[in-house]
Amino acid sequence: MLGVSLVFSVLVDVCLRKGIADPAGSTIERSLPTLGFSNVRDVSVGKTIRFVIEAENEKEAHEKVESICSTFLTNPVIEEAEITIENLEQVKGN
Amino acid sequence: MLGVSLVFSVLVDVCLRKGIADPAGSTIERSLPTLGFSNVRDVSVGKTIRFVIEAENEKEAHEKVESICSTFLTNPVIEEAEITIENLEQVKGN
Amino acid sequence: MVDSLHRALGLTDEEASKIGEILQRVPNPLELAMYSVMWSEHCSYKSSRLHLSRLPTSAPWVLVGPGENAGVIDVGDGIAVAIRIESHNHPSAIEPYQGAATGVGGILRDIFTMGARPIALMDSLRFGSLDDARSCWIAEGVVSGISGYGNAVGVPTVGGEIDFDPTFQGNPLVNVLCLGTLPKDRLVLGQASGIGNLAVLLGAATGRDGIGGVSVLASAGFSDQGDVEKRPSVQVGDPFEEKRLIEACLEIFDSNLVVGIQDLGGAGLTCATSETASRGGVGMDVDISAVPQRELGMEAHEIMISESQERMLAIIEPINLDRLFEICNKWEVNASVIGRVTEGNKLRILDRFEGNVLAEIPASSLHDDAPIYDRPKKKPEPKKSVFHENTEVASDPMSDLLSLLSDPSWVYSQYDHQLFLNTVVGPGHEATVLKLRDPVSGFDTKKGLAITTDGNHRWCAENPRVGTKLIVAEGLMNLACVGAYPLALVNCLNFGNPENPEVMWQLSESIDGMAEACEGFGIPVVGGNVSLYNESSGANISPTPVVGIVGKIEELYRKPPGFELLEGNRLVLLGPSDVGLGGSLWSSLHGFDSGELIDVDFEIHKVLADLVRSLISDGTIDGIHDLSAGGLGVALAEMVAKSKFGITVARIPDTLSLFGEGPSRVLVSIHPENVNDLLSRAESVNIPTTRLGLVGGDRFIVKDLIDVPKETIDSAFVTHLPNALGAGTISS
Amino acid sequence: MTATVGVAVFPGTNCELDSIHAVESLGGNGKILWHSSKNLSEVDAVIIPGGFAHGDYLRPGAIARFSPLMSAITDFANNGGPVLGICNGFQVLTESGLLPGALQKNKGLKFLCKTVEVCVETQNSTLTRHATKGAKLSLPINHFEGNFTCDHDTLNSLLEQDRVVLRYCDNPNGSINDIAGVCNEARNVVGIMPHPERACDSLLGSEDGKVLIDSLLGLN
Ligand SMILES: Nc1ncnc2c1ncn2[C@@H]1O[C@H](COP(=O)(O)OP(=O)(O)O)[C@@H](O)[C@H]1O
Ligand SMILES: [Mg+2]
Repeated sequence: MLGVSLVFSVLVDVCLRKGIADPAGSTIERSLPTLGFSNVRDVSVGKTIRFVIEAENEKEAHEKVESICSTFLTNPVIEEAEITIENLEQVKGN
Repeated sequence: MLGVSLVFSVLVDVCLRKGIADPAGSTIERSLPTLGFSNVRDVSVGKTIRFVIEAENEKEAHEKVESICSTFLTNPVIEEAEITIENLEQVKGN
Repeated sequence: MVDSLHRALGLTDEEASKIGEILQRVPNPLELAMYSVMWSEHCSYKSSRLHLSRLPTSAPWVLVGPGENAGVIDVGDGIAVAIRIESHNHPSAIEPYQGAATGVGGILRDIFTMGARPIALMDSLRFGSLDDARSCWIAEGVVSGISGYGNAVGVPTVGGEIDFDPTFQGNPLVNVLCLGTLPKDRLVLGQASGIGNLAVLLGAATGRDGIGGVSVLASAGFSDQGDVEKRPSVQVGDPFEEKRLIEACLEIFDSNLVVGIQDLGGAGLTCATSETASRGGVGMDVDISAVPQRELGMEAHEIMISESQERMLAIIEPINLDRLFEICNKWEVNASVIGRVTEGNKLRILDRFEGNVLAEIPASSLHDDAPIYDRPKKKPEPKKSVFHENTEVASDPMSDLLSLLSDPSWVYSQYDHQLFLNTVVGPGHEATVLKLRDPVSGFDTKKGLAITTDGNHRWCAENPRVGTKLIVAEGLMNLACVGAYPLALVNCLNFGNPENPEVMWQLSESIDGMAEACEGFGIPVVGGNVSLYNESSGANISPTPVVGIVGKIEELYRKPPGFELLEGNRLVLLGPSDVGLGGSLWSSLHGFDSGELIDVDFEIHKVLADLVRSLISDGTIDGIHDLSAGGLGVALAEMVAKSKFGITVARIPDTLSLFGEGPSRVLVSIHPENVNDLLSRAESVNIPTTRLGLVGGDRFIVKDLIDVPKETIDSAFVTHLPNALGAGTISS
Repeated sequence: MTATVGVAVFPGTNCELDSIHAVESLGGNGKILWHSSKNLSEVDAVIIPGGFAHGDYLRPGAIARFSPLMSAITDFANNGGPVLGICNGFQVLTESGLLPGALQKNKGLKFLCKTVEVCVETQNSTLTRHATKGAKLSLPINHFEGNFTCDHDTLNSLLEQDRVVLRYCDNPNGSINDIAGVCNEARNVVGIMPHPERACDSLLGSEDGKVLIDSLLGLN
């Protein structure tokens, strides 16, 4: 690849969609009082995927990440993802 | 409980400690090129736990969450957590 | 809008007017919703019921036949076995992990509902071809889902099948079988009786899961807001909840606390309440407000048809309520009294006990009055690309063989298949063999249960009647190869759109084939499941009946011989040499979709199975493999891949004899000293034999056709699935 | 005298009856210990068996370790009582700090159920007293989170103190140093990923687990 490419750091924050059962969250919630922690509710568990990606520009980075997200990292039928992208530095292409 | 208590929304972002191998991250990293996604690296996978907690004040909320985190939500041998707390609203105690 | 509400719910105009006649008034939307789910194809079997009645279902050892949650048979020693198979095809197509996981959860509930402890799962899986990325994603997800749920719920997955074919692209088949054991005198049935008895809902809270089509109600006047968000209908499985539910229910049965019990599956509470009431010939009042809800503001219809997982409905006498609560507390299982058994036959849905009546329906009308359709059938035109045995094909037997090999251990190494210390022969062999132990004391009877699942869409596409006979025959022979005789069969009929006359013809033919075979072999059908509308982008799948057969081994003192070959062994083929390439694995590799399919002769097949069982029980042979998809070539290669030695065989002159498929053929590996005994025993019952060659060396040699190092065979076998689906094992 | 082995049961545990079966087939006495009970009452050894305590939600063992039973087992262990954690039991022991390190997801990111070879690395533990150092045992594994990990200092002290009990001959899950099982400093608490209770019957494929359970029972 010729030209200058940019390096982005990406955070994908994946949650279950609203209304989808969350067994992990509710199990944690149920066990908290017996561990001595009261007044905690609405526990939900999600996952994060962090990585570094190279792209020509921010727009391309976004498109790439969105496609990775919807085809591979999440199943939109049950999950929702929030994507945060940050430009890290510029690297010289070779 | 008497007195006014506050409601906080909490996000606990759990990552593997530096130096601990991340099998999930490296599996994703390995499979991305075969799916047609190049130029992705340093993939790491973490988890999030979100919940709502009641406390007298922000300081108490922080202390509670930190204690839940270190004794329960993370395993300090391999994980570390970043905590974000937000004041949601005020509720009347009964 | 209200006029066409029934249509939006999937009811035809005739069905809607029939409901009007039953109620003798206009049904309200809640009632319509309840009928629409109960009269759906999935719950009512309206297209298949007529045909299913042709299956033979009785035998002296059958305790419960089709119609209950699971079939139950008497296996002696005071022990009964409950067995059932079910599909979860459509949910698995959109969310493979959860679709498969909840499929496992559902079939488990069918088994412990009968009072049995589930001790074994089997999965029969079919996906689009391995070069299609989405099919691979589905396959990976489904296997992980079965692994994730089955392992965590603590029931071993002890066998199954996996196949790939473009016909399943976009519409995978995920069929799961479960087997449980119970003390024969503890059979529990799904019925309510005893006026004043209580209906107690056990397990998970009810959310808006699986509401799917009925969500139209929300926009059709039930809710004032016009902008009701489109709700995802995917269900998420919670194996931990199910594990506690199993333990709690079994303890409740042990304490004799229930009158009846019913799992909540398709159509949720509507089905469970109406089914228990109508089976018991009683009515029931249901208090909607007593149902624990996972989400705020759920409507009555949502509560009544939600398919939230991990729930059971127990019918108990009020006097036992405290004991029941105690056991549920111990297992941290929620229990709420949501209904009362009433006189008469009405299922009434109330906003609270003694409150407003939201719906009032004759309970049995939801089942017994469901429509039965005799849909039109039409035999399809014969296909064009008929393959003649003399057609020239540019093919190389060696590369053909290598591409037909596939080791399913990629699948089953992800499943706990050893839990409960019963698994004598696990996945990866002809049939699974489990120790038969007393379900209460754990006492080892020194007898065994054998189970197998079999399907073959290639044969059935060729000829659904003959193809179905062949899969029953194969299941029977698989059992014989581990020394077992068959006791009962369950089936899952996976077909396309029944409104298509050709699909209907396939279904009807297949059922006739199954009936013929079950009668011919004397195997009762004790349960089944029909999955229709398996189609994607307008194309129906090939007809795919899947059968599960359970059998018994009278003396289980040693492990039956497997695929393993011992050095110096002789290889002998038992059975007729008639084979064809119609519907064969080899033909599908080369893109032929027609040819000759050899029918099974029940008498020869039974005689061969008897012979095989006797060879197993007296230890005459060292290794055995029945010939199935891929024919002799694939069977030989699989045996080599599972052993330490190569082979040299002859008398296989051509592609047809190497890859042709036909019933009643078994390959055995035997010590040279025992060969004459084998040959004379076969001759005495008129079973033809062919001496093929011997075991030894490190090459795979089929004279004049193939000569390769054994490692080539081994590596083609073991790398096939990992290469396509992701290794799973560590690679540095 | 017959040894009585207490077998811990949390909601979600599933290998408890198998463990009792193995113990009893070797002449011991098996006894269920319910997670909410506060004392062990008269047991000679404890097994924390395999399964999915509390569904393995959050992390395997994370919830189980807070149970009253685990406090009692901790006291028992601190007083020198023999404790064996098998699979999920090993995870519970690391979570509760009775054993060092942690068990992560398998490197291949798949659940693995198969029989593997492990090597006995020390005879100096409550589980391997009757085994032979260097012996190879054929034992089933059955886990998703079996990839043992710890920091360098911990690894060094495990090695220096001869506390690696079993090692994989062909590492299936990526565990550090091929570790399949470790013991505590006092050598009475042992955690292993393989399932010896599944290898006590030749009809089921292997009897190599007997020597381990025998050691725990103190018989031979
Ligand atoms: N999806 C699966 N899950 C578990 N076991 C499987 C699966 N697929 C295949 N197996 C096991 O692999 C073995 C061979 O399967 P298969 O090739 O379908 O056998 P056959 O053709 O003789 O019926 C069987 O013992 C079966 O139990
Ligand atoms: Mg077969």
